[in-house]
Amino acid sequence: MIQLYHVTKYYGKERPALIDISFKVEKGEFIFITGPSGAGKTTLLRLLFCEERPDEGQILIQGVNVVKIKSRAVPYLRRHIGFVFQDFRLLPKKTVFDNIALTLKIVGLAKSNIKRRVFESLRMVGLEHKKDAYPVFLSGGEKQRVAIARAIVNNPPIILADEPTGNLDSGLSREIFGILKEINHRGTTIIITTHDRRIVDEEKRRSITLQNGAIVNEKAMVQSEGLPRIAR
Amino acid sequence: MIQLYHVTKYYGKERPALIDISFKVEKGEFIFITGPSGAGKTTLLRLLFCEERPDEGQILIQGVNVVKIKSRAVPYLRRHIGFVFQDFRLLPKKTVFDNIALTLKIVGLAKSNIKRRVFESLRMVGLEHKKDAYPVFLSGGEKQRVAIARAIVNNPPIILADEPTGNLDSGLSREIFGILKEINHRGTTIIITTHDRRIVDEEKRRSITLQNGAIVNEKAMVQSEGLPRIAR
Amino acid sequence: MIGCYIEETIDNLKTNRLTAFLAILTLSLTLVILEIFILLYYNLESITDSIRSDVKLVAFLSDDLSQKEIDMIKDVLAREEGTAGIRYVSKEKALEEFKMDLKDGGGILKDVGENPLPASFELKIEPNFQSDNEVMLFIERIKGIHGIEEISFSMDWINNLNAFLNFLKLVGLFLGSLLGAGVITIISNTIKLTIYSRSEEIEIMRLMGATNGFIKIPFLLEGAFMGTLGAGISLSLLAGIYTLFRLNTAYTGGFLWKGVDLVFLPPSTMIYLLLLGTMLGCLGSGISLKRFL
Amino acid sequence: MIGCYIEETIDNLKTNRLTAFLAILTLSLTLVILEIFILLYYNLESITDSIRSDVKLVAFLSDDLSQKEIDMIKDVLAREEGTAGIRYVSKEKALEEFKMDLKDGGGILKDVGENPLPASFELKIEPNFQSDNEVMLFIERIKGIHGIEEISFSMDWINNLNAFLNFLKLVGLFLGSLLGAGVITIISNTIKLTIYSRSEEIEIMRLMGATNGFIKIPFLLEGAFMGTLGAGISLSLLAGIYTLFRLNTAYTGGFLWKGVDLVFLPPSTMIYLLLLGTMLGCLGSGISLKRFL
Ligand SMILES: Nc1ncnc2c1ncn2[C@@H]1O[C@H](COP(=O)(O)OP(=O)(O)OP(=O)(O)O)[C@@H](O)[C@H]1O
Ligand SMILES: Nc1ncnc2c1ncn2[C@@H]1O[C@H](COP(=O)(O)OP(=O)(O)OP(=O)(O)O)[C@@H](O)[C@H]1O
Ligand SMILES: [Mg+2]
Ligand SMILES: [Mg+2]
Repeated sequence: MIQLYHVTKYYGKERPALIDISFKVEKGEFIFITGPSGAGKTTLLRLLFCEERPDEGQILIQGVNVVKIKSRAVPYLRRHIGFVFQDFRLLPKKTVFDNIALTLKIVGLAKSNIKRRVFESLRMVGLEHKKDAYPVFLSGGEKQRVAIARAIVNNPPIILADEPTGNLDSGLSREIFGILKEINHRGTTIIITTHDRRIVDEEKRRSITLQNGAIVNEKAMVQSEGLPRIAR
Repeated sequence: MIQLYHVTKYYGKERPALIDISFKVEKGEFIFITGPSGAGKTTLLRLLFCEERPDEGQILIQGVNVVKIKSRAVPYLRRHIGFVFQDFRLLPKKTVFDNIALTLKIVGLAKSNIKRRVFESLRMVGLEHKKDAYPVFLSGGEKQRVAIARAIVNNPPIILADEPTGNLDSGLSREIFGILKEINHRGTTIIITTHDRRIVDEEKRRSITLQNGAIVNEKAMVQSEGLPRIAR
Repeated sequence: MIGCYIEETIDNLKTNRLTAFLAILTLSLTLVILEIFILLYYNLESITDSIRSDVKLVAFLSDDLSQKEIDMIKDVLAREEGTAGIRYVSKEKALEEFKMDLKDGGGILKDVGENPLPASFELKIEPNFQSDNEVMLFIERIKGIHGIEEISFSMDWINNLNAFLNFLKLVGLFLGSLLGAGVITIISNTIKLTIYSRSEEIEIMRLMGATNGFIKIPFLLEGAFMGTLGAGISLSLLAGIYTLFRLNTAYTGGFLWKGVDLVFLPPSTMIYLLLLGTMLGCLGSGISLKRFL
Repeated sequence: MIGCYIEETIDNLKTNRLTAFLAILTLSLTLVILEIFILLYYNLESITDSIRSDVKLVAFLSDDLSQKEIDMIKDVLAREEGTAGIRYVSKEKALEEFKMDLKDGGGILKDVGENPLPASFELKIEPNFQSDNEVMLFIERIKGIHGIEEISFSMDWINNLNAFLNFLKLVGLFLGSLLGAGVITIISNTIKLTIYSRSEEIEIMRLMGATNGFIKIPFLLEGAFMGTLGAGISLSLLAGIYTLFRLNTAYTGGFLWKGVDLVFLPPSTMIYLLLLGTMLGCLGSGISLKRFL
């Protein structure tokens, strides 16, 4: 599903943000990427999302080498990936509803369908009552949940979530992970970054730990359905 | 130092964001405000910071009723409060250094002093090497640390920190709490909101729990230097 | 699909109504300046035309021509290319008019024995034959006609006036093109400023997987709408100014060139201006978007 | 403290250089339009003046005056208020000039026994006595002088030209004020657009405990700088246009009114325009900031 080969990324000429990263994620996997602040977690997701291009190495997503695709093709790739941004990236001048609906409008869904699916995903994150609010009027946790709702509304085959529960209390976090696990069960590949080791320990999933841009630790799924999968 | 009397705050005509909140914070205290997403934690801090005015009730800060002060006086109040915003609120077009220096420029500090103090506070949060970076080029945790550095640079008598470690790994969190505790030891009053009960449990400080805008639980300092203080 | 874009455009205009308002206002005002200029130029043209049709050429005749000869000369002159009108002035008429020109009914002209003035034909010249060169060629051509003694063409002040009007028109064309360039720049700048303030929006749309077309089209429609509306408002403003001005001048009256009335822009020009607005708006958006897409 | 503000202003201009550039460009172009207009008006004024000084009044004299009487009349006329110049035209000179007016050296005027034309004084009238009313009063005053038979004042076309020029000037004043209002609006709009895109910045500064003054002053300085620079650039553009135009017209030559040369704006007007720019920039910033502070 997703494969990285010796990926290196520099910002400027300083120390690279990612050094020689290689790993593989199978279809339907649910993996964590952890590491301290500034380790390169967000950068890694941004590479998968074609927001940045790596300086070295190759990245394959569903068999496509995204390092080499034309910029015209990028939008179509992104429609297959739901991204929960660490800083939410909600459109400030659109309501919660319109923010989520935008993803569906972009792929050209019919209006009636859009409405139904937006409500469904808002219900999942428990924010139906905020559908007409503008992002500035939401609390931190509410914004984060809107970002999650937007990422899942289009049923993408891949979800990349950058610290999706950083602003949520443990109760809500558990709920959100519940939703993500359910989506994962239906076959969606999910990659979640978090700085919180405790979540990773609790969830007992496969995890990759970054530090200063390099993989320092890789742990197979502790409680796996089949065999532990390590692909490196 | 800080006293709230029956404070109520409505946004629009819906359910209030805060209902009948009363508590007291002594000079030099270090207290937590916890509660789930949307409980009203940020709203409470915004009231103390005069970013919003309460619909009912009174708020006294250092003997001044901030509900009644003229808007001309607000800037001078704010200079006595260091605020770590949940969404960081860094100036996007200024470097890390200039973002932090701004607080000192506003109070009219001399240039040489500004430089020394900004470096000092950057060193505290471990971001000296990022002083010339612009906020968009920082990772989530780095932005948060800049926000913290900015809040403490002016040695304010009061620090209000809204989820100051939401984007930091546990190691860094502990460091930041260490810094805040040190500042607290020098006499600074500190109020921290967090959705993470574990931090509160670990720190064993006085805490106020909000839910749906009301105080549902108040816990005195578990490991107090003197007597447990409950002011309600 | 188109419906979706239009909806999006309307939404965008609503949420950014303040900026849109400022932009449209700037557009209208800028365009109205250009339009006032065009209107002035247009009126100058029509004034020049009406003045020019006053230009006359006088062919003085020998005293010894028969009526038949005179008629023949008239025929020849009338057929001449460039002749717009012809009038016969007999010797008697000439004296009469000369006396009247002297403002006291000719009382000063005492003791004139015989009438010293010759008969003449006054010729009106067609507008496109009124340049100095054309007139000279015209004179060359009719000079040889038997019976024409002398040709007078005292268009000194007309020449001066024409020179002045031509000068004004030259200034007009020169400034008009500068103005046009300025107006285009101002409008595209204004639209750029409105778009730069929305770069975040564009960035997020791209992250959501929107194609460049999906992002662009509402902006282009918005630009087109603002441009067209701006042009429309500017034309209304122009009409208002024109009416106001005409009312005021009609009241104080009489300083307009005789018989010359102010005219408004013809419908075709108005349509061109509307299209210019649409195009500028669209283009301004398109160019500004290049920075982001 | 002032140093800090200026530093801040320079910083802001640097970080927002693209918007600042667009704004300054818009400002310059808008102002140059106004300035071209002022320049035209100014030149129109000077052309009108020089044309007016050509206006002449002719006092025809009786044939039976002695040289002494003629000298006396000359004295009286020369002392008359409003006389700018006086020239004696004898009977012989009059006939000569009349013949020349007929363009063939007078060949048409055959058989003129005695010279029928009277001697006359041609009077130049001072510019501020050239209105219809003033001229009539002037004529009234000199009418009674013994020896003056008739006064002729055939200023028909001058009247027309003056009417036309007056009309142009009226149009100018009318449009000038409209243009002025338009320019002010465009400039303040442009500055508003640049400030709206920085509302986040202003909000954060307020949260940092900045007083309104601290936030405002750099913006005001920025506005003043952009306005002044814009006005400066517009004046340079105007000078460029003026030079270009003069070079071109000098080359093609001769269609300018005789003896009238194009003039540039006087230094005082330029200083006023610079100050106008500064003021508009400052005011535009100030007004836009009201929304945020
Ligand atoms: N656009 C950029 N330009 C330059 N440097 C960048 C840019 N984005 C990130 N960096 C730097 O690269 C490093 C890795 O950043 P990244 O955002 O990937 O970290 P992270 O693991 O997501 O951290 P956090 O947990 O704090 O979000 C950081 O030091 C950051 O300052
Ligand atoms: N400016 C506003 N206008 C309207 N409603 C608001 C505004 N700010 C906050 N709210 C609403 O008030 C409630 C409390 O918000 P607040 O930001 O105080 O929550 P919080 O406790 O900080 O939550 P979180 O942990 O998610 O940050 C939320 O439901 C939020 O949507
Ligand atoms: Mg990150
Ligand atoms: Mg909050």
